[in-house]
Amino acid sequence: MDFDNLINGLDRATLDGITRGSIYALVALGYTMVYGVMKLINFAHSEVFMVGTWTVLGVYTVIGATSSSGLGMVIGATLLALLAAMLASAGTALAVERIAYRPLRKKGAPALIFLITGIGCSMVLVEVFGQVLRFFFGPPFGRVTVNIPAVLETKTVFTIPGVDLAVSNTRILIIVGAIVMMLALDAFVNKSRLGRGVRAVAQDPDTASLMGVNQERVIMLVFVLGGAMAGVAALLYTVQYDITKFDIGFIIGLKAFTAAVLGGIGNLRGALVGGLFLGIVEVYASAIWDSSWTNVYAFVVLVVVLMFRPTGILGESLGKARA
Amino acid sequence: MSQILDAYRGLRLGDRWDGAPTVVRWAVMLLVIAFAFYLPYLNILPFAYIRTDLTSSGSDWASVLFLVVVYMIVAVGLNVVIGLAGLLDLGYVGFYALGAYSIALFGSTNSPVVQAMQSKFGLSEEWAVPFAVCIPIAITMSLIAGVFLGAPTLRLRGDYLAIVTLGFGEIIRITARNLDNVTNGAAGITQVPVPPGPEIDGRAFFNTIDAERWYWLALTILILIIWLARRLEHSRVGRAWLAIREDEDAASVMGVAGFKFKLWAFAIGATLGGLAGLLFGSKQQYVEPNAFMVNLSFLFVAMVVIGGSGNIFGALLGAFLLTYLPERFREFVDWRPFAFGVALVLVMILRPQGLVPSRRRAREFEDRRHEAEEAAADA
Amino acid sequence: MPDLTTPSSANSDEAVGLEDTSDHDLIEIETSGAVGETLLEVDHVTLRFGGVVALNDVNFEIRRGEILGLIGPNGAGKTTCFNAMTGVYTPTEGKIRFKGKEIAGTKPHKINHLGIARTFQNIRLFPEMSALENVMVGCDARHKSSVVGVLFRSYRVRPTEAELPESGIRRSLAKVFGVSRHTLEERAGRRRSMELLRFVGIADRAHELARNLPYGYQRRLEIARALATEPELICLDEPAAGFNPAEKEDLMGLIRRIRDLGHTVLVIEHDMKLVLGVTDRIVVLEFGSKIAEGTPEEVARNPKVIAAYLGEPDDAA
Amino acid sequence: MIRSTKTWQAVALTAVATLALGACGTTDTGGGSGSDGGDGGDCNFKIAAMGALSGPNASIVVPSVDGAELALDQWDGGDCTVSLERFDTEGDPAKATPVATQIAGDESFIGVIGGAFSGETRATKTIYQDGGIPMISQSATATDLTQDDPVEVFHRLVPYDDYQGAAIAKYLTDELGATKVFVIDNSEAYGEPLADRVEETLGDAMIQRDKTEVGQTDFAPTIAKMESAKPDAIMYGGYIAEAAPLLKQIRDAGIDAPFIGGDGLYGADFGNAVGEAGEGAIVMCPCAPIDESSTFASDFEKAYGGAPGAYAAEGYDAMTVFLKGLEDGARDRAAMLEFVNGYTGDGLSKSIAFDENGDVPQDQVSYWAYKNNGGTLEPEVEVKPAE
Repeated sequence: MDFDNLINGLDRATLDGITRGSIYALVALGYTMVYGVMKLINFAHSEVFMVGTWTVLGVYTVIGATSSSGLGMVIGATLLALLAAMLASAGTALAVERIAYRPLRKKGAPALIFLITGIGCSMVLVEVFGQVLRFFFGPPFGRVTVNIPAVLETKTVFTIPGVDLAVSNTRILIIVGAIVMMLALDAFVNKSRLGRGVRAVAQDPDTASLMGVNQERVIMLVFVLGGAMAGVAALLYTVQYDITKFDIGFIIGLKAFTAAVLGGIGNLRGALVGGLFLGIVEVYASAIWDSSWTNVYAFVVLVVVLMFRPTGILGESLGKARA
Repeated sequence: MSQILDAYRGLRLGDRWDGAPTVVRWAVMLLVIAFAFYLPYLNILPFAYIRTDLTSSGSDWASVLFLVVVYMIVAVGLNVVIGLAGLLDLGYVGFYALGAYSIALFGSTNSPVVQAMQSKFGLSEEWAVPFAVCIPIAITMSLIAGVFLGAPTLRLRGDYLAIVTLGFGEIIRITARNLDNVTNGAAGITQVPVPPGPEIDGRAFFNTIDAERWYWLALTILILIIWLARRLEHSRVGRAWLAIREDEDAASVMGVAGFKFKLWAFAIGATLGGLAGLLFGSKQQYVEPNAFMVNLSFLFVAMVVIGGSGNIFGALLGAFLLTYLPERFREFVDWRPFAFGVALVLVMILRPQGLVPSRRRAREFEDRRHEAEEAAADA
Repeated sequence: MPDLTTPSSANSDEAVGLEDTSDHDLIEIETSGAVGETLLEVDHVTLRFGGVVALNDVNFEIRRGEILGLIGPNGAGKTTCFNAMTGVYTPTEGKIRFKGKEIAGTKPHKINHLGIARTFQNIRLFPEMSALENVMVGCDARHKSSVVGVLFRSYRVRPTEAELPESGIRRSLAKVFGVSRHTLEERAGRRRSMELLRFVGIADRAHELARNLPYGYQRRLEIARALATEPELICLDEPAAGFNPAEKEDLMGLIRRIRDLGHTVLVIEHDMKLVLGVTDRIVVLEFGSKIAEGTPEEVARNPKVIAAYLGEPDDAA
Repeated sequence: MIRSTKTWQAVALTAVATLALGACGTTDTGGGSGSDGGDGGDCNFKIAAMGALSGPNASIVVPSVDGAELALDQWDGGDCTVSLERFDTEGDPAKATPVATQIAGDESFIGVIGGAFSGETRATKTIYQDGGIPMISQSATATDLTQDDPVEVFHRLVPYDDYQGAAIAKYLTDELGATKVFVIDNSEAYGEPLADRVEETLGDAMIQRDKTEVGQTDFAPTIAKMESAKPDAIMYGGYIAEAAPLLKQIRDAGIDAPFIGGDGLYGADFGNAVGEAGEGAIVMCPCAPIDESSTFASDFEKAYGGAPGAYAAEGYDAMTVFLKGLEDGARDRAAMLEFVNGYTGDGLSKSIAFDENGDVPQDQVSYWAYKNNGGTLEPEVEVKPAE
């Protein structure tokens, strides 16, 4: 136990935690929105994120962006990768909905069945990158870690005076990007007509459909939105860590889901709060002890929070996101 | 495929079974059990094609059968939790690990716990807790863990329970991996004891070569457990679980102590998980934390659901298929996980009620389907 | 007013027909006190939700062996009062005592074990269980077999002569080793459940799923399930809702027969005719306060009650 | 009516299925433990290779099995017919036991190459011991396999972790002159004991130790500790999957101390995974660069379309030992075991002999530091820990 380490490096640890938590939060949005509307844990969402990271790699490879590219290329490649990742992830999420969930919904299957098809879909997606694509195209697909070119090179942009904390461009991108996307999504759900439909279905599906809200459309919408957010997370992730792997989604997905529950599943702002909280807790605890217990910290915090606030920090309900 | 299923459904085997005279039922049951015991020697065509050791890189048939039966015990236990009491437990591997670790920690001379006891009480280096004593230890440890986990979390709603139990499974694994001076850490514990038995051909009765003996042991335990589980199902306990699943508030007003029975379901599930883990660890004679990854929990849940949640025989079938098929088709090495995922999705979409649903669940499902259709028609 | 002791519909013909052969010993309950003494006491109870006063200083008692009616127009606080009595709400002020013991804050299943059972205004059966199983869940409330006892038949009891099996070997075995409590309870529970189904008149469909039963059967099944828990006080929440006049007549007969088994009955109803016809005493609520209490005749003459019910002439017919 | 139709369908289907399958006859399927082989002067044997042939760690195992197959292909065989059977375990001990039981129960197997990893070896070596079948591992390095509870059948061509740890420590202090080493491990059966041993050998030269996890990608807490510790070298005990993001984050944080890892990082995909951040990273391996004069590398490349990867030479050597045994006249497991126990000879990777625990003698082993140069690992210097 090394509390001094944490106290001396508190500023740094907090920044690290926020960086980590931002990505959790973005992925958590997908879990939380789907849960809010369908009361369903979409176990395949972690793979929606994974597909996004591969898309980023694909875009960089196709347009030939590397770390030595010029500024124009860097900006262009990053934006293009962002767009492509959002599209690919949203498309994957939609495909999962179509293939694994919609037929079950039509048959009125119990929630447990959705869980299993979700797990099945997750396995299929993992294996598509770990095996199927490798079989047809060879590397980089397969079961090994793949490097993604550091198109956006990490540079210190400014130093916070007083605490002497260096802030790099990638961190700024991650934190600002995550918060901007969150605010945009929040505004969309709370202000737009489509968003009202989402909230209506989340609050009471029967009444909503009586009021003329098309439930199927709303469900598609939340999968697309959740997928797009996972795509954003995927780009930010590759910017920070420069790698992807066929099974990379699993741990991120697990943590993001934990974050969603921590914040109050079904609640958009809860995802942000839960993600940041979880990220900070993990980094703090790892600073005091070490990283080999990370998941234990995460789950112990989850249990403790749920014992005192059984519906998470901010409580449930997408419908009450305004509160 | 579905045609065959429909045809068999047309036979109404369940109803005929209920209507058959007791003598016939006993005879059929004994035949099935006898056939199960004979399985390791199975050599009659066409049935012998189910053996897993027909190709040159196949795996030992009796060992596979053993694993199948161990997972069947797991499935019966998890079926109590998920199928009967309706609680979603995604951390079942935690109990399985606890069972395996209990026997390893107390029964192996290689375990730091036993070594500490040796030096503390001045015992010889050969000494370890006898196998027979390890069984109650393992059962108690899993039982306590089940209650310990259940008591604070069973008041949570279903989906919260899922993530909390999932976390529990991870905590068990990580703790086993990190506590080097208790569990030997990631290196694991070797020399896990086997059940005592007479020596044959200079080898212990339960050795690593004659896997069919292990299979028979596990099968006997499984049959015992099925018998006990059915007792529970057809008692006030089983009725209480059903009532809780149907309408917890109404059940509570009718005097059903919801929390108590849910905790019991959890504890029973935990015990069976621990027992299965104990068998696994003992046969393996080696226990290490990586054998208890989260994925295994998902596999367990998939067994129960694919087979038909709420029905013991469905759970057994699920456990059999999900353990056996990957072993039977070893030659497709790298494609197995992919095929597994595809199969999971397909089976569930085509037969959401599971392959052999309990009759009650099948009806429930029919009703829901009609409701869904009506709702769709309304909209 | 028709003669209430002579049931008129097909259902109760059957019920009566069965009644002759039925074994009331099985379903009669033992009571622990004398008729007429206070069983449940609502002692100046006030209940507020935020600024809303749902119950205002309500004060009455239920005496053992009586049929008490709790009436009032819609929104008068009947169901709130009822929920406070069954542990759903805790009173803001005042006490609710059952057999002299305070019950506020006790968990619903514990309250049931104390001896209070209820039915629901909107039927809440276990839809995927058969009628018989529904009632057996109620019987189980009084059973003592533990999980261990069920698994290993470990708790043995010496059976009485009547409980001994008839055939040879089993009989001798039971004499030597006793019979497990679980087996006896299961057997007794099944018989009692059948008897209760017969008592409420729906034994002909005992093995059907609760959800498939007709409405009237479901209402009766709820009553049977509540009776199965052997309550000293049974609370019926609008038992006649949705019934036609003939069915209401049957119900009145049933309620009396329930009392005859030894139960004390509380009926919440806004059908004045039914309440006036069947109850011994009536408590009238309006806007959360008690406005009258007394015998049906007294209440029927009470000007406050007449005023309260003028708004609802249909019910006060 | 409908019901009886369905009954008929079911009966008919069952009958057809039974007939169709029954028509295949009732000959013995050969199921059960094969009892052929081992009789008379017949020389008809199988050799098993057991390891992670699929899954994330396959790249460390497959080359060694390919190497063994190459040795078999190059062998003229005489009157013997030998085949190599590949058994996939995914590196999982639970999956390895049925495999081992199968091999041990089938007398036509006369030797086992493997287990490739320590965990599966630990789980299966008693099975092979019961079956009396000799094993030669090409890559299982856990110390306890031979030191704590040795079994007679187990042999290995690689030195155990203790020596590797000492070699890494020696490289750190002698070659790099490091005095403040930051040691990280992955909390796994491979990385942790290795790092323990490095720590032990380094003594005061280690400045701080940190533990991470398999599957981790964000190493911020570790980097923060590193920033305040200001190490002059970094040692990582773990695998490629985590080394890649770790290295990238170390370099991003502006820490340019040399980075060194154990043989868990030794693999053809190392360069590809770490990218530019891994330039100049050192990988220590108890595997000597293959003699330039040997045709092994070119033969291997011709047969498998790539340069010999991790432990290919050890795999080749293991197979060679068994084949020599057959040439020597070993016709059953006991004879083969005796032959292996007493074997001495020059192999591709080192000159081979086994001590009573099944280890190759220390002086035969050479450690090499490989440097990542533009994505490929190039031999840099040999390290002798025992001096």
